[in-house]
Amino acid sequence: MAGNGNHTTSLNTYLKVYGALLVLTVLTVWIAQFHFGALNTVIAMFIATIKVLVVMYWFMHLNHDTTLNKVVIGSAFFFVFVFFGFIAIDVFSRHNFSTTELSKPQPVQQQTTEEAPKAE
Amino acid sequence: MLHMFAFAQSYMPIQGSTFAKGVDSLFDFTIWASIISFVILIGGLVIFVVKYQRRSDNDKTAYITHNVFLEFLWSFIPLCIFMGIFVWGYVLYKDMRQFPDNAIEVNVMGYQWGWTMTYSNGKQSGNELVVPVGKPVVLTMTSKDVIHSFYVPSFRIKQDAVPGKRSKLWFQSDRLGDYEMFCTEYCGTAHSKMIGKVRVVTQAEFNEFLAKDKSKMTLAELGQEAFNVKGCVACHSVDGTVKVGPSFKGLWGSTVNHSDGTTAVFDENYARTSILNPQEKFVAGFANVIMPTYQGQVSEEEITHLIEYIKSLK
Amino acid sequence: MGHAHVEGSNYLNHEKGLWSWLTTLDHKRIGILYFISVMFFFLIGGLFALLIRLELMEPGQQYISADFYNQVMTLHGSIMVFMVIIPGIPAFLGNFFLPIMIGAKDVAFPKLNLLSWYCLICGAGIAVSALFAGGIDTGWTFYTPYSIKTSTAVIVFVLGAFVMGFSSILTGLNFIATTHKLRAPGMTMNRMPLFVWALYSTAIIQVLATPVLAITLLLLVAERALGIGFFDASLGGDPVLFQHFFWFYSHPAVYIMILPALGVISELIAAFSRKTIFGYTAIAYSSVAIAAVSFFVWGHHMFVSGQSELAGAIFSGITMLVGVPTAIKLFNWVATMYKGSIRLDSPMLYAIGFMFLFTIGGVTGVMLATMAIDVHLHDTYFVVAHFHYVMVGGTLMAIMGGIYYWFPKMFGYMYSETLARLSWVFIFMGFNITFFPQFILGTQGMPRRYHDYIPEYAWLNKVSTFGSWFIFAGFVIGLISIILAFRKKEKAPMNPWGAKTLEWTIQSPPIHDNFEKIPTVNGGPYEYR
Amino acid sequence: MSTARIDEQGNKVYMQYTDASQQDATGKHGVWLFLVTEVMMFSGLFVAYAIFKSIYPEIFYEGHKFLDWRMGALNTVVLLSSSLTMALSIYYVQKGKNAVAMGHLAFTLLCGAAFMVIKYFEYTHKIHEGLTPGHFFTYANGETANLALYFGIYYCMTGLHGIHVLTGMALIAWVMYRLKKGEFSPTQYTAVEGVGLFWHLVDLIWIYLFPLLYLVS
Repeated sequence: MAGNGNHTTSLNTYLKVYGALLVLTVLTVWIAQFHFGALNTVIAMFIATIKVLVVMYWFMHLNHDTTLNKVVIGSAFFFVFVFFGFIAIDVFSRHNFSTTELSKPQPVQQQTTEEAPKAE
Repeated sequence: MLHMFAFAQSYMPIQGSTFAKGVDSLFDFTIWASIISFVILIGGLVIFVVKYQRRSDNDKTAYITHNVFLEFLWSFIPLCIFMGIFVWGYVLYKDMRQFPDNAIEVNVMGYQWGWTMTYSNGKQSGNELVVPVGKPVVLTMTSKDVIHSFYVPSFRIKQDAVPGKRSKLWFQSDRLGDYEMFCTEYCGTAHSKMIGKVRVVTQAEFNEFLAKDKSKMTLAELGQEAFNVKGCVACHSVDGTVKVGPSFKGLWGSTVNHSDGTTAVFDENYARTSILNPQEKFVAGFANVIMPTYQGQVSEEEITHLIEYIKSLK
Repeated sequence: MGHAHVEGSNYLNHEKGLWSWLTTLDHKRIGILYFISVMFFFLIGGLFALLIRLELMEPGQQYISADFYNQVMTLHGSIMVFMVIIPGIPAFLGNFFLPIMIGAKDVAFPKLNLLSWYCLICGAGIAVSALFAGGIDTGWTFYTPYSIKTSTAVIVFVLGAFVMGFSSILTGLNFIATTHKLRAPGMTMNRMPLFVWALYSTAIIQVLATPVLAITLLLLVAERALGIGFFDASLGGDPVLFQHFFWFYSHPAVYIMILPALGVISELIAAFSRKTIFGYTAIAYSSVAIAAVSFFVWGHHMFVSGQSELAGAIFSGITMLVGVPTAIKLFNWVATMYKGSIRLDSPMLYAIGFMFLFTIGGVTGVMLATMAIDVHLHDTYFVVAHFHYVMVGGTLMAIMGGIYYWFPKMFGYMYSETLARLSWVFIFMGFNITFFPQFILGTQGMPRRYHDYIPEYAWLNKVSTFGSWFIFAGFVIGLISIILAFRKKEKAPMNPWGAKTLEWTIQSPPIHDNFEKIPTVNGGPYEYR
Repeated sequence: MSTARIDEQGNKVYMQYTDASQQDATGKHGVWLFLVTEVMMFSGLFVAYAIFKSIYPEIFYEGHKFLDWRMGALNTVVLLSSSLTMALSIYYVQKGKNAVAMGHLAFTLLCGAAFMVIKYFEYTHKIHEGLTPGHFFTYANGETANLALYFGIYYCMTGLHGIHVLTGMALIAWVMYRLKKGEFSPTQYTAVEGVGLFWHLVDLIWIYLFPLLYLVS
């Protein structure tokens, strides 16, 4: 038939994917309350990337799509990474993280109570 | 003609700093590498154009599509030459970023449209950097408003003065004399007027310059120093030429006519108001020139010094 | 397939009236619309260039004040970059010939193609309206914090550039979709003409890099309007971050400007040497390689702007890599001419002029990529000479060569050969007189964007101004040669140069649907046996 | 104008395409290329976020306390469900059940509206507290010096994302209008799929935005 990608994803695959996304969202929120320092952002990004890949693969039908479209969207994310990477090489190698005179805050080290994630 | 390109010194500014020799020899190498590759490429082109002129419209031409060895040659050799130039360039650049410890510290403040140098003992000089010969000098630079760039062609050094950031630059000059100094980062109306001098003097003269405390200077001399340090020099000239604002030559006691038709005699009070509140009256022809107010930046003594200095400019 | 084709009808007389032009979806007509608008903007930008050179003839202030000079310098830069040289070859010659060269009836999305032209015109309109709202004096790079503090109409001009950015994105998007999906049967990727390869690589850059300019300009507007403090040091931001954002787009943008020109030159060298191109795959893939590596090198604009030494070394090293594919192309062209049968018609003259000037532009680029030399030469007239050698000596020579090469096909008339060659002589000679002295001025330390200079530089600046009059004369002669061609209406044969690519197999000017029947391709684009 | 013809399966095929499947594949390829430009545009904001968060971690730590993570989580669920119903609407158009597809599209539109309403409350709450962007920032007792920078990033990111949600909603309304006119059939629904891809992208961006802005630690 002339429809593009003439195989359709079944209904319950969609529902299973939706369920997985909700679970991952709860996981993101739950994991945010623990203290891993800078690692927190890395974990949050990792889970978010999994969710993004899930949405792209099933909801956006990349599973039945030509490799061309996969390469296209893959190159976008690659160049975002290049964009950040090279700026990070510059900024992190000339920025002394000890003293930033513009935002001299008194360090926020009050005792970290185990409140709801909102406090983190 | 060959001499023209033979060696960089023939057209580059005089080698004023220790970096200059290294940079010039690298520049010579790239110039000669370029000339040779240019001659090979364009020479080959000209030979083929002359040799293979079209005789008739249905000439048979050879069907050559590629030659892997040749193609490897003219990609690998340029790569090696480029990488060699890169490494050499990086090595020289590294020296420019290795700040010696026993150097003379000078703070440079760029502002719209001038430079103020502050030496270690608090002495200031405007648009003029005085340094002793043979000693390393480290400039710690920043800017009051927009990005400026401190550039001394003879020393082959340049560094941006970025607001909100301290940027450093060092050089050592082994040659007495005055060298041109420019601002190379576009910064507005008088970007091309932000020109100054770097004076390389003997150690004795340098000490005397530093020690020249204010007490023995006449009021007019103090006025001249304030004229430079406070930045008046950026827009007002002392030799009659119009820069951004009117010139100070022969101004004292003259009647000034304003853009709104009124006139006034240039005396002490007129000078004071035009320094502290320049927007009040505009000299004819300068109605759209915005002179920033110096309220709170110029003390009363400095105003008297400036007045004496203007008086001295017959 | 399509309506019956009436004898003597072509895309020009297919429909009549201004409205049919303003709402056309035919890629050929949209190419002509771009041709007229780009040439118009080029005339304005050129006049500003003459004004700059006139002012710089002697030291001191002759004709225009410093503020006015800063505005003229900014307008010359912005008009030439955003309105002439970025849309120049892709949107004019590319729009016209890409579909024909790959055997398609039109680009993939004709409506987007027309929208792209309207984006350019509306963007240019907004940008020009900035003139009446106080002008703009930030230089075409809009560096902060100056572009935040200045009182000129930066927001209006930046929004104009933002809208023009979409014109480039839509053209790029169209070309990638067309090249991938609408090729004629038998036209594999390795049988596409090299001009199509060049446009394809340019389209990749246009799609990937231009959106970053869009966000940078939006942030600049937000910075000026709301003071969000990203790029303003006093609010915690970092002016060098703006330079990173700006150059992430702008260095790939200079490859948007040069890659199509490299494509045109490959066509001209092959056609006028009547010889199959040497190293087809090398040239094709070096276009894509340049497009890819161009995203890793932007930091070589910022060696002295406060960038760290490590980042500078990485950027300088990778910039050297970009030089290699460019050198490969030049050597392959010269190898193509070996044992060819060369005819020095005006397009070929422009191609040879291109190679002469682009080589000088290229080697001076390598010098500027070297860190130690760039410290001395950054923001001096050496840089001005370098990018004019690459842009005027490169892209504009290729545009003139492309116009003369495809003029018989586009309009069906021959142009006068002598006038075209005369315009080449003037442009080539005038160009070298104008810009070679600027190399020397640069080594002597004359800074860029100076309204006035110290007397030591006076003599070379005077010579440079003489040269600029010859360039102007050259382009005027070129314009006359085209106007005369329309007046004389001397009928052009279907294939005046004996070239082998697809556009020479159809009538000139082509019919509305390009081909009566889509051809099946069974050979390469340069089969000169 | 470019003429289109109706081919044997009743699909409208434009002149430059040989058949409907080439037309649909090119259409989808074009939408993916457009999504690349969207990703590159948002990359500017994400890079600015990453750089400023690494330079001023304490500003972001203090800034995120003003954000209610529950509203953010709710918005994430709203957008995820709208993505589901969007995908289902395509599923039903493929099955030819246009009425059900119309219902799903309407639900997606509803979710978009809900998202904007929640954002509206968040914005008004902040502006009321004086946390307005840039030099309108009147919140006095911020511990860190440049709290306005965090809110500069917050407003830029969520603002630009909000504009894209509104554009997505307008596109869905346009597709619903065409669906009602019966332009789509199981063999031709590229427009629905294109708008679906755009809507999923808008959801993707929020998936990244939510942890970065709301769950800082």
